[in-house]
Order: sequence, then C-alpha cells, then structure tokens
Amino acid sequence: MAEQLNNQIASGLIQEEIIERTERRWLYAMAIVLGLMLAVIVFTGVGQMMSPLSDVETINPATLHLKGEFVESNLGTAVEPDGSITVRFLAEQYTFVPPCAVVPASTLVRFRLTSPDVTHGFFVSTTNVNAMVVPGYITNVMARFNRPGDYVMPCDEYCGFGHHAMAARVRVVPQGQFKNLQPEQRITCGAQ
Amino acid sequence: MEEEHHYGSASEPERVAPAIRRSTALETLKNGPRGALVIAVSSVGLLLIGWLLFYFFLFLRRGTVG
Amino acid sequence: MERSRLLSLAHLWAAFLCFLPAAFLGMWQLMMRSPLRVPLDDPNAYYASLTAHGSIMAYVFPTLFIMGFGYAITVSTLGRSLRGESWAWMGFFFCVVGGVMALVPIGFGRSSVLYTFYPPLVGSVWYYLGVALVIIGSYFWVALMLINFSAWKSDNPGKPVPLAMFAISACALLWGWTALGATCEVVFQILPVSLGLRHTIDAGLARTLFSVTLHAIVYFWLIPAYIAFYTLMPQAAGGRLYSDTMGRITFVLFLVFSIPVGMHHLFMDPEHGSGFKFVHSVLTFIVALPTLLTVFTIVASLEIAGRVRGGKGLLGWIRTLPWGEPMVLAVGLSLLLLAPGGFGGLINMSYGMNAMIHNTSWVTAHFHLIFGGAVVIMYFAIAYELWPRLNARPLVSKRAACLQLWLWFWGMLIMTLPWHAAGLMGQPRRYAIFDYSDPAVAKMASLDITSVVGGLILLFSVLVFFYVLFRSTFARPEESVSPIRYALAVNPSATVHPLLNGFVFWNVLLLALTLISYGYPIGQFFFLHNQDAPARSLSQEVLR
Amino acid sequence: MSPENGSVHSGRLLAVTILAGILALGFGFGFLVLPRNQGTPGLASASDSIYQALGLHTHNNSFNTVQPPAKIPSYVAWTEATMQQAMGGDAKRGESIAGNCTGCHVEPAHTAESGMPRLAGLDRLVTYKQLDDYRSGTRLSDTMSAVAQSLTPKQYADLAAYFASQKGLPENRGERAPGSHRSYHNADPVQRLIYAGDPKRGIAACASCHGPGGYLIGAPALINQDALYLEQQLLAFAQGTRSNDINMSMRTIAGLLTPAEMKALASIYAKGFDGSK
Repeated sequence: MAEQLNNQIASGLIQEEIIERTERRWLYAMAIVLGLMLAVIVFTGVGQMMSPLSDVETINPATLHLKGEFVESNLGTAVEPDGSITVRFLAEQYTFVPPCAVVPASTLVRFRLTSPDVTHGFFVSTTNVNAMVVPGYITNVMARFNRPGDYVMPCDEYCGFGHHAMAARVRVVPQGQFKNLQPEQRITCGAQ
Repeated sequence: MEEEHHYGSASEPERVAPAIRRSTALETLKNGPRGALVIAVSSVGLLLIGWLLFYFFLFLRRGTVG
Repeated sequence: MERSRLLSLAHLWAAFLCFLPAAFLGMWQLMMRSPLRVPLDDPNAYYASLTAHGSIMAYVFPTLFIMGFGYAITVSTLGRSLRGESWAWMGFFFCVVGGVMALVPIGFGRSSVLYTFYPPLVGSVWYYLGVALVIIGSYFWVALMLINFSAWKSDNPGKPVPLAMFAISACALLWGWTALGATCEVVFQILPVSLGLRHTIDAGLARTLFSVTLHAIVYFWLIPAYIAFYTLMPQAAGGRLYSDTMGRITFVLFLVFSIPVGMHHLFMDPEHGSGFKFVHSVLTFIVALPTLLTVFTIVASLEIAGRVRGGKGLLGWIRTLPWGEPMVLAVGLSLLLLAPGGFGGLINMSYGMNAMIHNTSWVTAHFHLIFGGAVVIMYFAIAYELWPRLNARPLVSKRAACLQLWLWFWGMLIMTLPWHAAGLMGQPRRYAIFDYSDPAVAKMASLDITSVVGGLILLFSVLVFFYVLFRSTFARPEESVSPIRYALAVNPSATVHPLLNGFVFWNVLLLALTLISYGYPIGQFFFLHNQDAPARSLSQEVLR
Repeated sequence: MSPENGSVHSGRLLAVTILAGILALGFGFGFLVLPRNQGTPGLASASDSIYQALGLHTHNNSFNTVQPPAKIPSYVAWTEATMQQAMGGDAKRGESIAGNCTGCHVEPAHTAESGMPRLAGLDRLVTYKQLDDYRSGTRLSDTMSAVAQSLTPKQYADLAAYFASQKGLPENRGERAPGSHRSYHNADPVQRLIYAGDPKRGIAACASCHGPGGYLIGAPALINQDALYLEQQLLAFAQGTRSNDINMSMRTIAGLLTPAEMKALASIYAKGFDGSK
C-alpha cells in the first residue's frame, strides 16, 4: 500500500523517466567534455613534445663526487659528440652547482640533474621546464627555449632550512652567440 | 500527510523531510529542471573554454618540454 | 536528542579546537611570506609552522571531524545506538594522543619535514609515531562504520541503506584502503630510519607509496561535504533530492577511482615513465566525473526547492531559495568555490600541462580554494546543523552563522585568486621568505599582500564561527530540538539496485584497478638498485 | 536467474566493460602513441615506445662518453660505513693521540686571530673528514698531511671523539629558538646573509648548514671559531686553492661572496653572534 500511495504523490513532481533521462544525458555530455580535453592532450602530445619526463635512471647519491656522470668536472653545459647540448646540474642542500648555466636559444637542450642529499625542485620559472630532483635518480628533461634572456631557476621543492635561498640562473643566449665547445669542454656563466 | 516510503533516507519516519504540497510553480518541473541545466551547462562550458585557453595560450606558449 | 551525542561532540570539539591554532599559524605564514613586517620573522619558525599547519589541517582536523560526523550519521540514519561505542572512544583517544605527540616535536623545531614528510629528510621519531597513532585511531572508526553498516543491512534484508550511511561507509572504506599507502611508507621506510635502525631510504619508493594516499585523502575529506549536499541541503531548502541513484553512483565512483589516480602528484618525478603517468591522468579525468554529476544533481535539487517556494521563470527559483538557512547558503557558496577550485584541478591533472604549475603557488592556491574553501565551508554548515542536536540547545543565531559563511567565502576568494596568479608567474612553493628586492619577486608583492587581506577575513570568520559555537553551547536548553532530517528523493523507491546498496563488488574493482595502475610503478623499485639515499636530518637526530 | 541476479550480473558486466575501455584508452595512448615523439623524436617501433613509456631508455647513454678528467674533491663519502667508523671513536684513546695537537690548536697557547682553527668541541664527522682529506692530499697543508699520514682512520675517529667531547665550539644540533629579523627585512646585510642568504645571487644562508639553527652532515658549527681562519678558508674556497668540499657546495657559495662579505661573516661568527662568547 505504501508503494502505491508514494508513486501517486511523488510522480506528480517529476517522472522518474525524465530524471533518469536528464541524468544519463548529463553523464554523456560530461564524458564528451572530458574526452575532448583528453583528445587535446593526446594530439599536442603526439604533435609536439609536450609530455612529462620519462627516464628512470638510478645513481648512488653518496658517491656522486667519486665516480660517474655527475663528478664536479662534468657539470655545466656540454656539447655532445652528436652535436646535442646537455646541461648538468647538481641540486644539493641549498645551492645548485653550477649556480648559472648558459644555453643556446631555440635548440633542443637536455637537462640532467641529480641530488646527493634530499629531494629538490628544478624549475626554470615562467617556462615548462619543471621537474623533481630525487636523490638516487637522474632527472632527464628535454626542452627548447624560444625567448633568449636570463631565467630564474628556484628550487621549488622543500629541501630544508635553506630552501628559500636556493636558486640558480639559466642564461639563454641567441644561437649565434653560443660558441661551439670541444667535446670535453664544460662551461658555466659563473658570477655575473 | 499520507504514509510515504522513506527508507532510502532514514529508518525512523520523523527523521525524514515532510512531503511537498503540489503547487502550480511545480508545473515547470514537468519536463526536467531547465534552470539547473542552464546553470550546469554554462558553468561546465566556462570551465572547458577556460581550460582550452590555458592549454593553448599559456601552456603551449611556454616552450616544448618532454 | 541524539544517541551517543557526547561521542560526536567530543570529536567535533577536538577537531575545531586544533583548527583554531592552525588557522592562526596560517595567517602568520601568509604575512611572513608577504612584504609586510611580522613578528618572529625567522625562516626556521616558518618551516616548523608550515609542518604544524599542514599536519593539523590535513590529518588531525579533517579526520576527527569526519569521525564525529560519521558517528552522528550512523546513529541518526540507522535509528539505533552505535555498536561498539567504547571502541569509538578508544579510537578518539588514539587520535588525540597521536595529534599531540606529533605537534610537540614540531614545536621544538625538531621535525620541520612538512606534512608530506619528504624522505630522505627525516624528523623526530615522535612526529611519525604521532601521525601513525592518528591513522590507527581512524581505523577504529573505519571498522565501526563498516560493522554498523553491515549489521543494519543483515537486520533489514532487501531494504536500501540510507544514502548518508551508504556514503559515509564508502568514505570509511576509501580511507581504510588509501591510508595503507602512507602507513607502509611510515612503518617500513621512515620509522626504521628515524629510530636509527637503518640509515638509508629509497626516496622514489617513499614518494610513490605516499602518492597512493595523497589524492584519495582529498576525497576522504570531500565526501562528507557531498553527503551534506545530497542529504542535508535539500531538506534545509524545503525541497527534495533530485536523484538518490545518482548520489549512490557518485559515491561509488569516488570509492573506485580515488586511489588509482595518485600518480598525478608524480607527473614531474624522475622515478616513473610517462606511460603510467598518462594512465593515471586518464583515471583522474574519470574521477572528475562524479563532481560534475554532483554539480548538476545538486543544482537540480536547489531548483526543486526554489520552485516549491514559488520561484517562477527560468532562474526565478534562485531568488526564492531560503539563503538565510546556513546549510543552503553554504551549499550555494561551496558550489561557487568549487568552480574555480575544480578548474585549478583540471589544469593540474592534464598530464603535460602540470609542468607549467607544478610546485608553484598555483597548487597551494588550488587546494586552499577547493579543500579550505568548498569543503571546509560545508564542515562549518554541518557543524551548525549538528550543534543543536548534539547540545539540545538551539543554534544561537542563523544570521551570525550566515555572516561567518559569507566571510569564509570572500576570504577564500581574495586569498587564493592572487595566489593562483603568483603561481602562474613562477612563485615557487613553500618559501619561508621572499626577497622582494629582486625585481622578479617584486612583481608579486601586491598579489601576496592581497592574499594577506583574504587571510585576515578568514581569520575573522573563524572567530565568528567560534562565537556562534560557544554561544550555542551555553544557550538556554530547549526540549523541542527536532532531530536531524534527511532529504527525501523526488521518487523515493523501496528498493535500490543491489550494486548500489553494498560495496563487495566495488572493493574487488578498486583492488583490481589499483593493482593495474600501481602494480608496476611500485614493483619497479624492487628491481632497481643503488638508489638508496642516506637519511638527512635537519637537527642531527639521525646520527644519535 | 531471478530478475534480482539478472540486473546485478548486467550491472557488473557494464561496470567491468566501461573500466576495461578506460584502461585500454589509457594504456593504448600512454604506451603506444604518446611516447613515439618523446626523448629521441621520430617514429619508434612499438617496443621502443613501450620502453620509452616505462622510462627504460633503449638508447645507450651516448651522451656522456666524452668527459673531462675527473677531479676527486675528497675520498670521504657519507656512506653508512664511513659514518659508522667516524662516529665510533673512543675519546680516551683520542686524548693520548691529541698530545701533539695541543701545541697549535688548544686555546691557552693560542692568540686571537692566529689563523689557526680551534678544535675543542668540533663535530666528529668534520674532524674525521679533514684528517682523511689531509691524508689523501685533497686538502693541502704540509704539517697536517704529515700528521694525518702518521695516523690510521681508526685514530682519526678517536681524535674526533676526543675533540667533540671538549668544551669550546658550540654543538650544532640544528635547533634554535625562533627570533625576529632573520629575514630579508634585517637591515644588517651580513646578518641577512647568515640567516636568509641572497637568492638573487644564488647564495645559501650560512645558518641553514653551519648554524645557529641549521645542521648539515660534515658542515662544522662556526660560532666562536677563529676569525682569520674562517676568512682564509672562505678565500681559499673562492679561489679553489681549497677544494675538498664534496660536490663543490662551499666553492660555489664562496665564489659568489665578495672579500668584504667574507671578512664581515668571519668576524660575526667568531664573535659568536649576539656577543654570546
């Protein structure tokens, strides 16, 4: 008896079919909106190189200075045998080494960083170059800077009491001004 | 107030909201909540347009990275 | 008057009493990072305060509030006393002791590791034990919610579980599963190191385990606000819930999809490939669906209430809604905050676009707007709804309550919108102080000062909130305080689809999905080698 | 099957198929489509694409073959074994060895501004590392390298334990009571450098590693240290004549300081900050 009475009153408001129809249509509409956003991500991801970093490499953080790719003499900007540019930083408690790096504009640059102590953040501000630097892992980010100039590179992940003063600079120079280097030559732009 | 089935909301009747008197204002609800649809569609539309603007004019502008 | 009201009241009081100091800390931090002069402008004090503000606002305050709200729902929707109330008090005791134990070392500056831990940075062992105790205490609540849920179901076979109980049980299940991630990190990785049993830690594995918890904890906080949307607001507005089924589908979607999306916090991390990052990004899009469904269903419910009160024309029903009712006003303001907050979320979760704003103030502004704003404003409204029932005294003044909600709304917008802008301009996150003499930083000075103004409004709103709570606690008692009323659906039905009345199948789906999305990302760490980093302490603790 | 189970079964089937569709979309694009243009651009094969998506590069690390000759700053690495050894010294045995150190290093026979570092109270790890660096020649000093070569690493640890047990330099436990004027609002530029650093130039705050109120493994507490010694070491780091700081942290920071700042920093730390000797 309760069910029969209930339908008689409730249905007067809005039929259940209408409710189900609007909700179902709304669900489909939202699925389409989300699908559209995903499609944009996939197309730009395939068209240009617009995706998060993808390179799992480990390295022993305690002995970076003794052997391996991040010995101090190998830090800074280097031209690889195949002509590509690689910039290596060490992010350590409370300073980046080198504190300033020179990079040619509008060429593909490979940034490689690691940390001997705690997690740091690597962020060339106002650009998309933004990644975590986790001790034990090598951060490998490919990027291209279109606008020459000096970029501030703050550590954007909490790394201890000196976190607020930890910042380096990336100096993007026009292609012409970037002098070609010998394979084993490393340069930084040092104090200004 | 006729006895209404309410278990979907609470098991003790006095814990459930009172039934609603039918009035002419409800007529417009016959074919679904038009006003709610307008608000929902426009707000989600704004979100989508905002997202597209952010994606193409802020994100892609800041340089390729991968 | 509600059964076991003291239990709920104790939880809510404990929650809001630790919310108060954390709010003041937040205010101090806002001024500290702005160009304004502030007492104790010491970077170390900021990082300790940030750890305390984060730990309270992320662990102690919401967990205690949700436990209290959960007990109140169980008692009032199932219409019988809570089974295992003594265990509930034990859980409460664990949470309070754990909260205090975590805060003491922070106060002494021995554990400024922030509430997300950041191994290999390691703090005092007491901080981690405290957080672990809070989690253990919350597991008592998880168990009690599920016991009461299944006991009622077996006593009432075939009957639909009340929507509010169904939702809070989904919330408890979600928390039960997701807390395992952070618990594994603390128990197997951080505690051994802070106790000095081990000296190295795999930071990549630690961050990944924490990401299992990091996003689902956000939905653990969000679901109670949605419970108020679906089951308390329609009745307060004098209308009906548009669709009970859609409510259940929303909470099921949250349960299934909240955990396997965690890696959108690790998009910019070096220890994962882009493949699983994209899978998690797609799953995060799916977990945005229930919020979009909720927005429509709740605005439809508001329209019904508006029409019933005679609102004519396409949008005429908005004017006729009882905006003087705290619950109705809170839902309206929460939806308005949910729009920009959700927009920030859409940007953060979009795979590559995360690089634009990762670890900038944009992210901080996002979660203050969507959690601090849209969710906590509902916590206030839920508190206003529960207070008369838990104290058998009327709420002192709805006008003061509504003023408080408006202040919270404007405070949140004024604080977070400039913050979003500063984030887009590249302001890094978690800086104790900014050197405004640097032209690149000076550009953000006016934005940071505007945020301080927003913070002041929020602080005033918190004081008004406590004014209303205190006055209502000591108001003249009234016998005729009506019990909590839960919204009736437009078409209440005697039966509910079996899948929307239980969680067994959804648990299986959840575990399968989490295994698929996290299996490889977590498993890979056991095949990588020489990535263990020596633990570093900011206070020479580790070398004991 | 009663209608009851029918709708449950179809419900489950629907949920599983939707989920499978979502996962197929995610894994399909995530592993097969998107990685094709990442890292090494150009259409890679399916397996290359999957390797790239998992972050396991198929290309050999062709980009770090040619390296300048490595220069080892210090043979000490803060591994578990080294720390165990450095912290495991016995003060009493250290006291007997320390006989010939007191000539130069101990307070009474020592005039202010002598350029000779005070060792009483020095952190164990610092003493251990400096002695090892003198032994390995990564830190140059003819007298000290002779002393270091005549001792074994076990004795370094004993000496370190002995000096750490002496009163003199403050213990740097990394805590400090919060105080005002430790931000950029501080008028005194040197105090600003100590507590807040100078991010414009990339200079870290001294106190965040050397205290007061900050601790870093291997970084000595500097309060009450000899002013001339501090200034000389900063200059040596800046010019690179001293280069035993692991991963170039001190050389980088000292290189950004001006000589005037070095002198001011040395005198403030030697005076012990707010005059507390």
